[in-house]
Amino acid sequence: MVDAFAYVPAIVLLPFFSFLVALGAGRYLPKGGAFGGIAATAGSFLLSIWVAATVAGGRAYNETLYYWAGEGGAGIGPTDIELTFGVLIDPLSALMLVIVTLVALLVHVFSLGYMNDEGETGLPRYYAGLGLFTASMLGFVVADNLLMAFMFFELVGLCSYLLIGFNFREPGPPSAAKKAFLVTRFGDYFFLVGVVAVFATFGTAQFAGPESFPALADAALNGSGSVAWTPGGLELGTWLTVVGLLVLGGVVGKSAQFPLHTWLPDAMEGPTPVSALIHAATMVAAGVYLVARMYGFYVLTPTTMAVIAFIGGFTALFAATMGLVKDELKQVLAYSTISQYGYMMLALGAGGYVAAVFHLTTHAFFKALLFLGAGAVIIAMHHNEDMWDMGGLKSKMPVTYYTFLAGSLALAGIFPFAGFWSKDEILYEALVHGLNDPLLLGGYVMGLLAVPVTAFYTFRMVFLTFHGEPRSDTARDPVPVRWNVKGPLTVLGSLAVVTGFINMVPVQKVLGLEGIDLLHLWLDNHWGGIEGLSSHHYADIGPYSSAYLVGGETGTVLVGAAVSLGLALLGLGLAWRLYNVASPTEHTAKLGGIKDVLYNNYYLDELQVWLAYRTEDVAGGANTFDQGIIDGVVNAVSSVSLTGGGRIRQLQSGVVSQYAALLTFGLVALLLVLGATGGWFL
Amino acid sequence: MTAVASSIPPTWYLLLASAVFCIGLFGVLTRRNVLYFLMSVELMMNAANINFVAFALYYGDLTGQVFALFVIALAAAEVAIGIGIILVLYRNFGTTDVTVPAEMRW
Amino acid sequence: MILEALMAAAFVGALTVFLAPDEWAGRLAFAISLIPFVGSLYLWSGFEAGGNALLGGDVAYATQIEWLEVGGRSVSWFVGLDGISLPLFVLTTFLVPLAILSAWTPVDTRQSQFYGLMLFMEANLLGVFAALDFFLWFVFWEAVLVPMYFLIGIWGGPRRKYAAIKFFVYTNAASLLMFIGFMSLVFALGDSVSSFALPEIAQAIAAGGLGEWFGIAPDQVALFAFLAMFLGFAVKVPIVPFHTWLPDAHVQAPTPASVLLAGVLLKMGTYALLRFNFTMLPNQASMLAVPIAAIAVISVIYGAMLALAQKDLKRIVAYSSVSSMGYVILGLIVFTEYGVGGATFQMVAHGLISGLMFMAVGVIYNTTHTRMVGDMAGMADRMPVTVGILVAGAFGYMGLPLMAGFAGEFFIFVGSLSAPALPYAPVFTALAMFGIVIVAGYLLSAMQSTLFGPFELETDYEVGPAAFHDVAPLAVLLVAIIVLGVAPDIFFEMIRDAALPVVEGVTIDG
Amino acid sequence: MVNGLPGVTALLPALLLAATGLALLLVDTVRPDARSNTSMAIVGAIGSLAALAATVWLTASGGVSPDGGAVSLFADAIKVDTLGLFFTAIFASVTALVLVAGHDYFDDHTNPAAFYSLVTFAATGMALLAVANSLAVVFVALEMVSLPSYVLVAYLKQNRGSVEAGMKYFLVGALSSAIFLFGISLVYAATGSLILADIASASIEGLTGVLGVGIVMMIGGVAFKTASVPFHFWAPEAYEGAPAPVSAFLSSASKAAGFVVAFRVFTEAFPLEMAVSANVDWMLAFAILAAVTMTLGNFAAAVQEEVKRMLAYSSIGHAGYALIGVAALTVDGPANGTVMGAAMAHLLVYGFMNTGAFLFVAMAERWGVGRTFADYAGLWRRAPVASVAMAVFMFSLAGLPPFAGFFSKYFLFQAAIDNGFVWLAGLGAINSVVSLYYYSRVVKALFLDDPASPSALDAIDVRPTALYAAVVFAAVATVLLLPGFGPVIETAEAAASALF
Repeated sequence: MVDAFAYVPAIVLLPFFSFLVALGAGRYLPKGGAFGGIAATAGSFLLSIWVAATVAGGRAYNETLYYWAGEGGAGIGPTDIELTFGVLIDPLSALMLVIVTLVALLVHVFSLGYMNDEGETGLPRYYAGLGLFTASMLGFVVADNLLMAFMFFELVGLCSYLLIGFNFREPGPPSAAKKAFLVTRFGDYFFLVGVVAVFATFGTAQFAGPESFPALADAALNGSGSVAWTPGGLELGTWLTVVGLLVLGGVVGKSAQFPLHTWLPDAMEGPTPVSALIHAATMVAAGVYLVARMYGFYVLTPTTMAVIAFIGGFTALFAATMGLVKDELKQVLAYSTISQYGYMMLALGAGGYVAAVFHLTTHAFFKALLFLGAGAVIIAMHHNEDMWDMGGLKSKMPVTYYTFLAGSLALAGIFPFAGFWSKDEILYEALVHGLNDPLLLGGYVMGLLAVPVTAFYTFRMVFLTFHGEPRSDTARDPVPVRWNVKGPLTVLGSLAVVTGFINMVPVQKVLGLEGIDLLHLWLDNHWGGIEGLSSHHYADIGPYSSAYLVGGETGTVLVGAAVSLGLALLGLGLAWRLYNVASPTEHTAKLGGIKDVLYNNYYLDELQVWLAYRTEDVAGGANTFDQGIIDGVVNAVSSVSLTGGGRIRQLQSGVVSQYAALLTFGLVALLLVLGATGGWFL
Repeated sequence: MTAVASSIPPTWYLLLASAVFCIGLFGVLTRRNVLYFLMSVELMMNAANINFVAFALYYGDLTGQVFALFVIALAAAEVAIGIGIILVLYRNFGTTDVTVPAEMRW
Repeated sequence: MILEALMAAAFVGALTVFLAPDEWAGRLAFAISLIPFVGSLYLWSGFEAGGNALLGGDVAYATQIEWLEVGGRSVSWFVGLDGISLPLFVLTTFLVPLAILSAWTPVDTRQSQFYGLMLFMEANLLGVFAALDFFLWFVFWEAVLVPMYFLIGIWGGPRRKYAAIKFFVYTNAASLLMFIGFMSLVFALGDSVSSFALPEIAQAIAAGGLGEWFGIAPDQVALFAFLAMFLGFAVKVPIVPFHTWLPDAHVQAPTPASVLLAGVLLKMGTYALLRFNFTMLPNQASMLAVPIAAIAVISVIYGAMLALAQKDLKRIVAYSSVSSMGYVILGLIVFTEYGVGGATFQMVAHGLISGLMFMAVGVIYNTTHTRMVGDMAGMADRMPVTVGILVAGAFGYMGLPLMAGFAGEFFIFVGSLSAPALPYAPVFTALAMFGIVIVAGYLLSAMQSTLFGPFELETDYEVGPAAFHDVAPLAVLLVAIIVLGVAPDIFFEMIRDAALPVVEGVTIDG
Repeated sequence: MVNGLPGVTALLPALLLAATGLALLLVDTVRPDARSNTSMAIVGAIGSLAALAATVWLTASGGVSPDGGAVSLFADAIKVDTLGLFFTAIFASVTALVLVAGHDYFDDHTNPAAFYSLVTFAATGMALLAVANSLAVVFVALEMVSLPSYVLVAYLKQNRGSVEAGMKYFLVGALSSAIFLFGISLVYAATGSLILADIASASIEGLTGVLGVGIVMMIGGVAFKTASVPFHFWAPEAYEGAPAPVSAFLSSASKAAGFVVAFRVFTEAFPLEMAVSANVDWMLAFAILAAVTMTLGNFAAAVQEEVKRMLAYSSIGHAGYALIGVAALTVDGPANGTVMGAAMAHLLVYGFMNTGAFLFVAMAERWGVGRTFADYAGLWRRAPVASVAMAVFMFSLAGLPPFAGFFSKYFLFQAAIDNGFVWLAGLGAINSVVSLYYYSRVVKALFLDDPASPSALDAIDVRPTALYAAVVFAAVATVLLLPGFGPVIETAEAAASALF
């Protein structure tokens, strides 16, 4: 049979070709090359399915395909390293491939409705951007080593810049694009240092295999191996922690974790489908995926794990609170994204590898759904995003409403929607591991507190948008949306409902049913995978041990689930009370001073802007110094010489008898010098 | 005569010549009239001649004396040229003061 | 003899163009400049020399003809290429035709002279990279100044005369210092060398031929020579604090001259540093590793900060060149295969990228007649293609992966982080790497305010897209940058090969 | 080497020049009217070129002596060797250039005749000086050079500048030659001989002081001819006031004549060993002079407004460079021959580039454009060829490739470094940076600046063909001497090494 893995590069290249086509010939194609993009992503999707099937068939793939540089090994002092491109297909990447290609496909389709209805000019540019974006993300997913991952990571950043700044003729988007790239760049700086450090330390950056850097690190830590280099007598564990944190910098940037989350809400300046792509499946997911990808390295260093967990938990709560008071539809969703990725980080930090991937999956679907739904609403509202101008759309656009509702329930974590299962498992993992680890427990608490907040702002959004009386003319008579919008919504809506069932761990635990935790089995190489990349392996080398509340495992499961569900419902109920009325009003005033703080996102943007300005001041100072002092010296040298020349020429007085005198004087002086040195007159 | 000349130690000739030379130099430095300037230079040259003649005698070879004659001839030629230049100088500047023509300087 | 043929083509071409009428001087010059380019591609295709020409490796396409003898040492016409000089040779022949194309629009006076000077400069630049005899090299090295002086001084901006003379005198002063340093080195070798051929001298030094020189110990002589040469080349590179001629020269120079100035002339400095200081006196270099690395890091950060403060697009790119050259110095001083190789690769990469940037800015300037950030906005609206390429180039400058700049910088970083020859290497590397954030900062801000947003520009004419022959060179450069970024090994392979002997030359104590 | 010829054949160049001078007088007497200008120019040029040819022939054929070495004539009073021939070549070429240029320069002059004969006689004196082996001959030849020069400088009788220049040149010259003469007399007093070799071999008991004073005074005489500090004062005025071709002649040929004295007399009569053993360190004296001279010349040149006066100071600066040839010497130093040879080569190259530069100024004076830098603005529009030639001279003087001045200067420096005189080379480097500044000012004026007014250059109506020819020829020589530098430097080095 033909080997699916041989076609993995095609998965990446198809969207890339669509990028080239749209860029080169887009303006001659119908819809600016949209169909090329759709075809390409569809192709990639099918191939991904096939690849996933092959993996399910018990095979995996880890090949170096291309020597980028240093073939045969170029020296960096003691170590020889090669810089390569390769493909790593294991359950994780196979799953991610499916998710990314699917969401990308749906976004392409949706764009037909969203963009073209706008009578947008730069369509070729748009679809080229989408194509490149998808291609970069897929390249990142299949990357078999850290360097390749970093490269595509950066390309993803570039694409986000291009797409967020798509409407460059307005002042807003370019600025948002710049911010997005700069803030993530700041994170990527640490990431890059980390990559270089990995090369310097292990001489390789492979993710998988006996010679991979997680394996080497593991060996070195338990003494059965050694690393090529650690800086200045630094103890190995410490150094590995540092490396891990450095790489984490990139993750924090891309996955919009605190404190580098500020770019994401601004990124809403981009077209809504792009937001869907960025938040659901690509850019923001990339960070979390990276941690999952090199999880075997992170679990070796407890400190890093704790930091990840804490950042995650904190971000989850922190972002959720900001989502409470936003007025624009997409703003709310933006903060919900930050918050949800916080959950995933919490899971990873808490040792809940499967839980994180699970939430990544479910979130990909319901968040894409929510964004596309929002997109549909925005189409209907003539690109007005203010929820206070909406209301009552429920009856006008039922499809959108019910799908959106499904997504919201998932996001809020209401049983039995997808979000419930994944979020519940995250909290469960954090709890059972956290009982022995106070820092982790803190993360769990914050995660738990975020649950009701999430539910509240989610349904505040739903109610304000769809329920009550229309609060504007456009809301009374919205633009109808067509199949190309409804189609994707339906698909994602159904997924948002069912995805949860692929991993019903609580049910399994409670009822003792075996084999319904499909995702666990999948990620545990139950059907096949690569040695050392299984969730069990991670658990074995990981730092955590489990502890349970009353009633042992089952009891803990039930308690945890009950608590989180209860809190979710609490938030939902509050939202219902406040906003599910004919003509809802602002209740934010009740928050008093906190309201302003929340509106202004805890003044973190101001802080970063302030930092930027201070940097510019320093630069200005440097410039003055450069022009004044350094260049001043250079020019001073010349002017000094010229003045010197001016002095010298004064000798030439023009009077010949003075010449005679000077000449005689000079001769006598010469006589004296030589006489003195030669000692004649003795 | 020869006896007399040779009875005088050469050092004295040196001193004499140096004295004459210095007188000439003094004239050069102090006199502003170009003619005096010229004469002073002649004096300096003749100081050299004294040396040549004296030490020709001292060493007993004729080169010095012959050369002295050459020098005298050259000095004459120099004066001739000098006078010519002084003439055009006087035509253009109406003076023989060496310090007056100082239009070109620095 | 093929090297000679290529240089002769450029030189004779220069004379021809001088005499050609202005109407078709530009096209003629372009056509002629293609000859060296094609030729250099042929050289490249047939290149299989291994090792470093100075340290006993093969010398490809070599010719050595005795020229004259002075003081018992012979000066000869000695040219040849190795893995380090070939890429730069190709870079030169590649950039010149594009630079000539980019001159068609802006240069409208004294054209035959302009293009003649361009070709004359190319001939000398090729000589600089090909020459393997000191005096021959020095002839070309100095001769480059003359055409550049005229290019800046005649076709430059308002303060062109000041800039031209500053560039002229400053760099010449540096060369003299370098000359003295090198000569003292040669004479300290005494009778162990019988010529000024660089390979002979380099190998004599490596063999410990340095002797006492007028009572000065060999180490002192070597140290003095190293410092003198380093300072001399530092001006050319330029390294902070010897950089102030650069912004003036760049801002005043016409676009094509800027392209060659940033693209090739700066590389002369780093190339010479590699050939002389780091190849001939590796141990002095590693003795001074920490201060040199410090200067490199300062150049990176300080240059970037200066760029951040500029309002003139050309000044921004000029200062960022200072920043990029800092990386090169860092790569050289760490004495690892990736470091030195990456530095050399970065020379080529930066040559292409800065060339692209200057060209693109020039194309915009042709239509806007201003380069000030405040004076224009939303250019993307009117010149989409140019702006698109400019943006791509800017990302290349920021070190976007799969573009040449990233390859060069990444090699340098990989090579330098764990470099045994450089104490505190991780600190220096990490500091230098922060440059990639600042560079993103100023380039993105500049682009945001000039290229994007609503279109604004005070003109009395319609602002439209640029002509084909303006955009074509940009596109070609961009392609080259991407190709080099995707497949760096097409150069890096041979560079590594030539860099390895240099690395092995250093003895690391402890 | 050429057999079967009388030894006096070795003097052929000098004799040819003398004959030319007489022939010119003849032409002048036969046709006393001023229109003999052209014919005299032709005769003079032919004569000097013949002398040049003879010199080259003698050098190439290895002289007329059976052993191919030096030829001694008139009881060792004259010694024809490669050194002498090398310098004779310089004198002859410069003379030819100047005579050709003079044709156009004195085109409208009432009586150009004397100019040609005076130049030729001065050249004869130089040729003699180049081969003088006795202090007597040296002094006589020196006067043979000086006396016509005085007249030449003051040649424009109605021109106050020219006359003032002549006066100053003459007075300083007379004083200097008197000092030089007295110096000779003291040396004679101390050693009892005028033949260089005998002076070297003479025993000086207790007369060190006398000898020393004598030597220093002779240094003074040399310094005058070479326009070095402190005897340089005449130079700026003389070069500025004199007719430009004369300035070219003085600053190139006459300067070289001074150096031939320095090179031959000091190394032959007072060899390094003797100088050291007798504590008469004339190398140190020359080192001091070199340092001061190059610095003064270049820095003063940097602040001039008039091109001609700038060139005058620059020629002082170059005298400083060339003095390195007699300064950077040490007892059996590794590069004595090299450094002096490099200085000789520099003088040869300088002969072309500096003469050319002054002749360009002559052309400007002929055109009647002003004398300052500003007046030269935009000259390339009206005279592109000449301007390019001038640029060549300027860059070559500044020591930039691809012109001969590059090699001559850098070989000089490297030889000095080889002999351990890094400080001299360093000073020279600093100076040549300064010089680059003021030379490039000329180029800037010619090519970069725009004329003050569109009509500023309308003065240029005449096309002085002969001047053009001379300038272009000098430029071509300046360029070609870079690739063809080998024979020059090797001959010079050989000639110089023979002195040690």
